[in-house]
Amino acid sequence: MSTQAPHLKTANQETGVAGSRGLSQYLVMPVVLGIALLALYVYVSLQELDSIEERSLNAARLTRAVWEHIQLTAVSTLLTLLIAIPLGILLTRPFTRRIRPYIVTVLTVLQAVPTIAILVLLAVAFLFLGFAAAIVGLVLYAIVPVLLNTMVGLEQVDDAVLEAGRGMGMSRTTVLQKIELPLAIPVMLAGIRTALVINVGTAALVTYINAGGLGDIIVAGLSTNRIVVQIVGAALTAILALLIDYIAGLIEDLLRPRGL
Amino acid sequence: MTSADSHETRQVMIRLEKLTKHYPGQQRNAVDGLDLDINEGEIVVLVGPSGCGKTTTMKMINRIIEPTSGRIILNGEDVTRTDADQLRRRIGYVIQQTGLFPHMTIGENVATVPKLLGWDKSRTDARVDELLNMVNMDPEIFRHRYPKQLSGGQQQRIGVARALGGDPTVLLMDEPFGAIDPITRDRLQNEFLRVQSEVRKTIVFVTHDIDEAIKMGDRIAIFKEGSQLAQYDTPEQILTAPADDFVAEFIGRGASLKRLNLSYVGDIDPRPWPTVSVSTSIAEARETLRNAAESALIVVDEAGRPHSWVSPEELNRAGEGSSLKEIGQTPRAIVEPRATLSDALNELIAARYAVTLVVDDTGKLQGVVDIEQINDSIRSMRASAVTEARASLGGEP
Amino acid sequence: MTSADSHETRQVMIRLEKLTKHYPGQQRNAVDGLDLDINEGEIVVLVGPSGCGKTTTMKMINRIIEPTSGRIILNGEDVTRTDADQLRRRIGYVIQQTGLFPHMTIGENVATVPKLLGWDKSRTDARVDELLNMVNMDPEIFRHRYPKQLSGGQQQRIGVARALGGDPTVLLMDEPFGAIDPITRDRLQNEFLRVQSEVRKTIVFVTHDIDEAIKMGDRIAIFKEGSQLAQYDTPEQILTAPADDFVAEFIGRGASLKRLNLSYVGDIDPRPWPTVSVSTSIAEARETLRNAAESALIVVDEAGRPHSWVSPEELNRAGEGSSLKEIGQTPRAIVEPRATLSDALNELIAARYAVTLVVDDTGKLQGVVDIEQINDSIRSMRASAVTEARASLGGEP
Amino acid sequence: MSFLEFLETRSSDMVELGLEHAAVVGLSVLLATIIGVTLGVATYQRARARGMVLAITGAILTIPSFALFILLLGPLGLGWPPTVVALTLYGLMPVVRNTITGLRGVDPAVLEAAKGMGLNRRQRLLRIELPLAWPVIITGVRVTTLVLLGITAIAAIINGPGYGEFIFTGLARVGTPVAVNLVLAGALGVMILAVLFDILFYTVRKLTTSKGIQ
Amino acid sequence: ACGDAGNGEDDNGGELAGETFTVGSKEFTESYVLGYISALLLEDAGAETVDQTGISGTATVRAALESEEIDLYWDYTGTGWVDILGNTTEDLPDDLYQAVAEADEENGIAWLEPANFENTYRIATTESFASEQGLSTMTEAADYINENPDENGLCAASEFINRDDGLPGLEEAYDVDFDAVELDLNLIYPQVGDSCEFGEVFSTDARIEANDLIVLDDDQDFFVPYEGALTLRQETLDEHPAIEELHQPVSEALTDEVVMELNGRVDTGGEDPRDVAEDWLMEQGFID
Ligand SMILES: Nc1ncnc2c1ncn2[C@@H]1O[C@H](COP(=O)(O)OP(=O)(O)OP(=O)(O)O)[C@@H](O)[C@H]1O
Ligand SMILES: Nc1ncnc2c1ncn2[C@@H]1O[C@H](COP(=O)(O)OP(=O)(O)OP(=O)(O)O)[C@@H](O)[C@H]1O
Ligand SMILES: C[N+](C)(C)CC(=O)O
Ligand SMILES: [Mg+2]
Ligand SMILES: [Mg+2]
Repeated sequence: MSTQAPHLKTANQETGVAGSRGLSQYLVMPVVLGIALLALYVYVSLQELDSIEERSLNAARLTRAVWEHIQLTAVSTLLTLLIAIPLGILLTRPFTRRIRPYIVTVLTVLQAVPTIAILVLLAVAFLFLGFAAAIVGLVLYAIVPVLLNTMVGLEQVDDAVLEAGRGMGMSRTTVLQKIELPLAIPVMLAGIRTALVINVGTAALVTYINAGGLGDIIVAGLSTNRIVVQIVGAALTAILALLIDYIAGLIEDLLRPRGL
Repeated sequence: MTSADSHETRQVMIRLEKLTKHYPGQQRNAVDGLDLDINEGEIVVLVGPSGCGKTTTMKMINRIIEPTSGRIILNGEDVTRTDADQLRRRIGYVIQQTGLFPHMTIGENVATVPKLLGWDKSRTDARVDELLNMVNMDPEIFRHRYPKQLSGGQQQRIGVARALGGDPTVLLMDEPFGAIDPITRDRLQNEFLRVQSEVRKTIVFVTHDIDEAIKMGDRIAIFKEGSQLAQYDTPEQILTAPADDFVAEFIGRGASLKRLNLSYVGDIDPRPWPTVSVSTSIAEARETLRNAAESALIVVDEAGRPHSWVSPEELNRAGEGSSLKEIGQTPRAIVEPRATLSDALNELIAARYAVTLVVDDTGKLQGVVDIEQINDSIRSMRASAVTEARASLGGEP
Repeated sequence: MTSADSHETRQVMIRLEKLTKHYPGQQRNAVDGLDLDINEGEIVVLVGPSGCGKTTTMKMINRIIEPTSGRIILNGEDVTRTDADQLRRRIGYVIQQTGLFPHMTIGENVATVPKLLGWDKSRTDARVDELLNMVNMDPEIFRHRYPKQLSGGQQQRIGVARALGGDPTVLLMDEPFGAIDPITRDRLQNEFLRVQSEVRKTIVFVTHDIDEAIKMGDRIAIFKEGSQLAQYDTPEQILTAPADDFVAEFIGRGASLKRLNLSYVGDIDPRPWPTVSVSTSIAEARETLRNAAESALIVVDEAGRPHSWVSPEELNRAGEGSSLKEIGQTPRAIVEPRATLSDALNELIAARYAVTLVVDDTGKLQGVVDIEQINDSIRSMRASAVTEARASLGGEP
Repeated sequence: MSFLEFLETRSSDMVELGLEHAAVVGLSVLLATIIGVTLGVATYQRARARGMVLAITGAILTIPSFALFILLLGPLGLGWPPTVVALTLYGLMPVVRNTITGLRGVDPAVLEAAKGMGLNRRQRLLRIELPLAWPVIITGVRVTTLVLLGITAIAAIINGPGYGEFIFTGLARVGTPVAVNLVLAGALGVMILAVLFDILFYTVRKLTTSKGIQ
Repeated sequence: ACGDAGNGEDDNGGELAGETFTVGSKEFTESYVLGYISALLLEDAGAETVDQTGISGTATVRAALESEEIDLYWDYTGTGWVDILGNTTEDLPDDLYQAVAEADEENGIAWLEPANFENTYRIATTESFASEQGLSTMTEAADYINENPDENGLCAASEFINRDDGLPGLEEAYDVDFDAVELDLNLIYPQVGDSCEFGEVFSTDARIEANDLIVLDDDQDFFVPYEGALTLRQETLDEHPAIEELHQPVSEALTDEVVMELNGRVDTGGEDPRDVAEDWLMEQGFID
């Protein structure tokens, strides 16, 4: 009888692992982020703000910055996915084998160019500024993580499974839809979530070309040497990033094939 | 090489011409100039040593592997260069490594081809249930499981069910029953043969089990290394007239015993045996036995069904007043006409007097089978096989 | 359940006590309260229907799967809670799905455990070559290939070689020969048995092939669903005295024929047959035959080796001056004492006069085997099996 | 002055800054890989730890580079030290995420075989799991390298090494003829480095990924 | 920007022989030129210098000074008051330099007497726009904007937008509403006339001229004075009072015109800031 208890424990643990993440686990992140926001609020209210700080930290301005930031991230991520995923798929098809390395290199090279340089060049050489220019900069920066992970994810799919699919007469498109993509999802999502976080972070830079976002707040804090403002801006960016990543995680849990 | 011209009336469904596959970086061709005709509606079994190129050959038929050279002709049409997807949709495929889709449930796996073909949901569901039942897996229990939650043999059966989903006319099966226990396997084989007798698909079937090859194959292609055809013929011919030592060794010891699986008790005339009815008196029975060449009598009941064996000792021991009903021993070795000679032999080697009783459908005694008859039957098969082999040899240029 | 007390002297190597596994979300236990003792130095074969829990049982022994409840005792020590890696290093494991390391060459795969054990390079290399040869794969050709470049059966053989690498004293093998052709398989089995007769490992072996179970097993455990033990006994006992209908059905038709695989010609006394020497005159031979009960003579050469069969017709047709050397037919059905009764039967059913000649190592004729003797042998086996079963029944509380 | 002429007159600067840029990125990638893979390995089997590491490394990546460089200036000063630290911190996330994803994608049958052979946790990791996850991991490292090549430019604000100097000097001269040349030269330099790193990665991936899984 | 250190080695007789100073600067042209002027002066006095010019942002370079990463850099009195000392411009003292210098003593930072130039915020517009609309003062501009509320775009950098002495104060002083287009400081010059009608500029920046911009007169005297002054840690100054002596005459010679010309040679002439500084110092006879 003495051995009975530990056995039960083993069984329970397994149920926990095999079952989907418990509700409590889904709640951890929102709660943590909520507490962080609250702490930030308390911290700011305890400070005596001078006129410069007040100007930056009023609710309307912060809401606008956050909303702009979300728009920047959302649009750039959407565009990134629209470009990178189809491209990643194309570049893993046999008929692109020859051009694959060149295209990947070109994109890689574009990705490496510092966003700040892209923004400056767009502004100076083409007088291209604002939201649209910001999106160009962000998209160029985020394509590669998504592209590379899409490609690797697709390449990793078990040959036997692909063979079975093709052997059943699925067309290449069907094999792609029904088998390759679902099985590549975990690796692809890793890239997408990386891109999302990078986008949230980089979007702070586009304040320099009149594209708004939380960068406005951070740079205002930096340029006027107001620590509170910097902290609020940076903290909001990080909280936003974690929130977006958390939502991406929820989507991943929905999309991640269950049998794996 | 023994050619297979005997079924000239049948149409050739799959013709392989000088089919060759060379894997990059390897010294030898995995398949080397293979010529093979597979008739419509037949099950052709490929057997041969591990690594001889069976899987490679199969995969070239549905162009999962592109041949290095040679042609594949399907139903008269050269498909070596046509659209591979179109081709494959006409051909079911059971892959050696099972290759279930890990992200789909069992039900979804099996429904793959029906969905591809655009069947509606109720038809698809019905088909899935039908196929799961056919491979002996309760749909209620398994439909919603994922592949990793199945045992090895269960996974393999799902692989078979999945390949049958769209009811393809041509089926390639690479060791489909390799991981399945004998009972389930036997059931699957029988189910398969039953369906096949109705719908007559063209099936290429790889197995490493020579018994399975004999049971399932209309013809067997025995390969040596590099997909060299050692013999391509009916199971009967291969067992009775192996083309060379390689084939003989491959079918292994016990070829004659295996051969018996292909002949039926109904095909031979049972030998008569001295028989008396239960109503016969003991004295009369003694008299009958005295005049018989055998050392025991079979007692049959009113309907002519075997009732017991009686030996001379038993007859002698029995008192005058006793009836045949009460003495003797119940016979155990009894077979029906549709039993194989192998079944009969199995019974007789353990049976009293080394004979098996043969009864008809109603249970009425037809006679007995003993070793002499089995021996005769084997020997005549062999003689006719040799004649046939000679004839087909003569028929070739 | 037939217990296996007959080898009381042997030490128990693996003891399973009330071993149970419940997979989350499933209604029934995959393994349900299994008790099993496996003696040191024995091969125990697990057979049973697909999905009955064989793999699960195996994996609990080396704790790849943690039991839901119950205990595993290895060599007297409760290992249910000890360090699993330590445990596993003592136990070789051949996984059902092969599970070769795809990023390592064949050589590296096989060298895994020797390297773990810190063997030096030359010893490791030698071991790898030895093992590759043992599984019938030429090291020169295969050492540097990757798993994906092998056929299914070749991969499986590498799986076996890999598990043997470190020369473990306990070996778990899950359908190790499931995808291998009969010749290679036979060779592997024999090689395995040869090695086993020298080193006496404790082996748990899963197969779905009942013939393999009979050949390889010192004992066979036949499982029903949920790892319920239907019978656990020696192959002889299982074949001759199946515990219940499930077991009888499982071993399938032809149990008697299978049983013959376990007895050897050397175990029975060959029956004498009228024999003459080649130097005997035709007239003398006719005289011998006339006095014999049989319908033909065996002619032996000076060394006593069978030379030919002569029938009365041949003797009559032969002129006075001709010698026995020139007439008659060469006998084909000849077996040595170490052949199985099954081999003998296979020969005799196809042989003239339905007898098989038995010769000794030098080829000298010892006599013949006919169906009567096989029949007797089977029947006496059955009788003793029943006695034994009864005795063991009596031995239990 | 045309761009080509400009490049010619500043060619020695181009090379010198290029070497610096490559060196600082190379060093940071190396550190990020070591730390990131370690973190990934330490956490991939536990859902909560995994989530935490990803959240933290992700949050780091969202700290604006300006802010982080300035933050590090106090304790670490100017130039190389704060640059390497900041870049290493930024580089963690792609490596960690791909390490975790790669390790979790290893075929269970293979793992089971490894377990069954008695490979202990560490041996399984080093000999089986990491090599098999390697294509995914190295993709993460590659992404990190590209991200860092870009961020390094920003390090110029604390006089960090690399082409950022060109870009920021250019930015400071915007509205003058030399500005575009400077920014372009900086961008071009980084692009050339990206190509070189890519070739390096291609080679490294080829050499370090077993032929059995390519 | 890759000026080499230690040019003064041959002049062993200098007062600062054997000393080493790390010279910093902000990231814009003027700051570089001033930084090199200081460096060359120190070298001429026998010291060795380490070049850390081009640090971005006031906060950064100031932090570098406090953490002893650099020993000196040029800053501006207005910047010191608002940015560094955290004041606003509502309570602007009369003598800004004095106030800043005194207040910063607490932080251990010394401000040398400011130079003779001022680099202050100004609002500029394109020459063509100014002449078309007849704008030359801020008041005129404010009137124009109030008549044409759509043409109120002002390109400005974050710092300007957020400072009391920047946009908010300006709007109040002239009673006008600008629509701020937030850009990097450097992007403003070419953008005026495109993304915005007006732009925030630094008064000594040569790019005003280069981009055909015209500075509007601050007729209400709204902008705070931004006199350039060398800042360094008090202890450095105490150890090496020579630094102050070396800079005093040079500071006097640095007038608005001089500074604007030096900036122009770098920005539009494409010359190296160190060369420009050296040329000027030699020409003026401050070094040889
Ligand atoms: N991960 C799992 N989750 C749920 N059920 C499982 C899981 N693994 C196995 N099972 C079920 O447990 C039972 C026993 O499986 P096991 O693999 O032990 O069978 P087996 O005897 O090895 O069969 P086979 O001969 O087909 O390999 C099966 O019914 C199977 O469906
Ligand atoms: N990708 C490959 N690269 C190189 N050689 C290969 C490759 N695939 C198979 N081979 C070799 O080709 C030969 C034929 O392989 P194939 O898989 O067709 O054999 P098989 O007859 O199906 O064997 P099994 O019964 O073991 O499944 C084998 O010797 C094998 O080693
Ligand atoms: C040059 N200004 C004084 C306008 C801003 C600065 O401190 O950089
Ligand atoms: Mg195969
Ligand atoms: Mg199993």
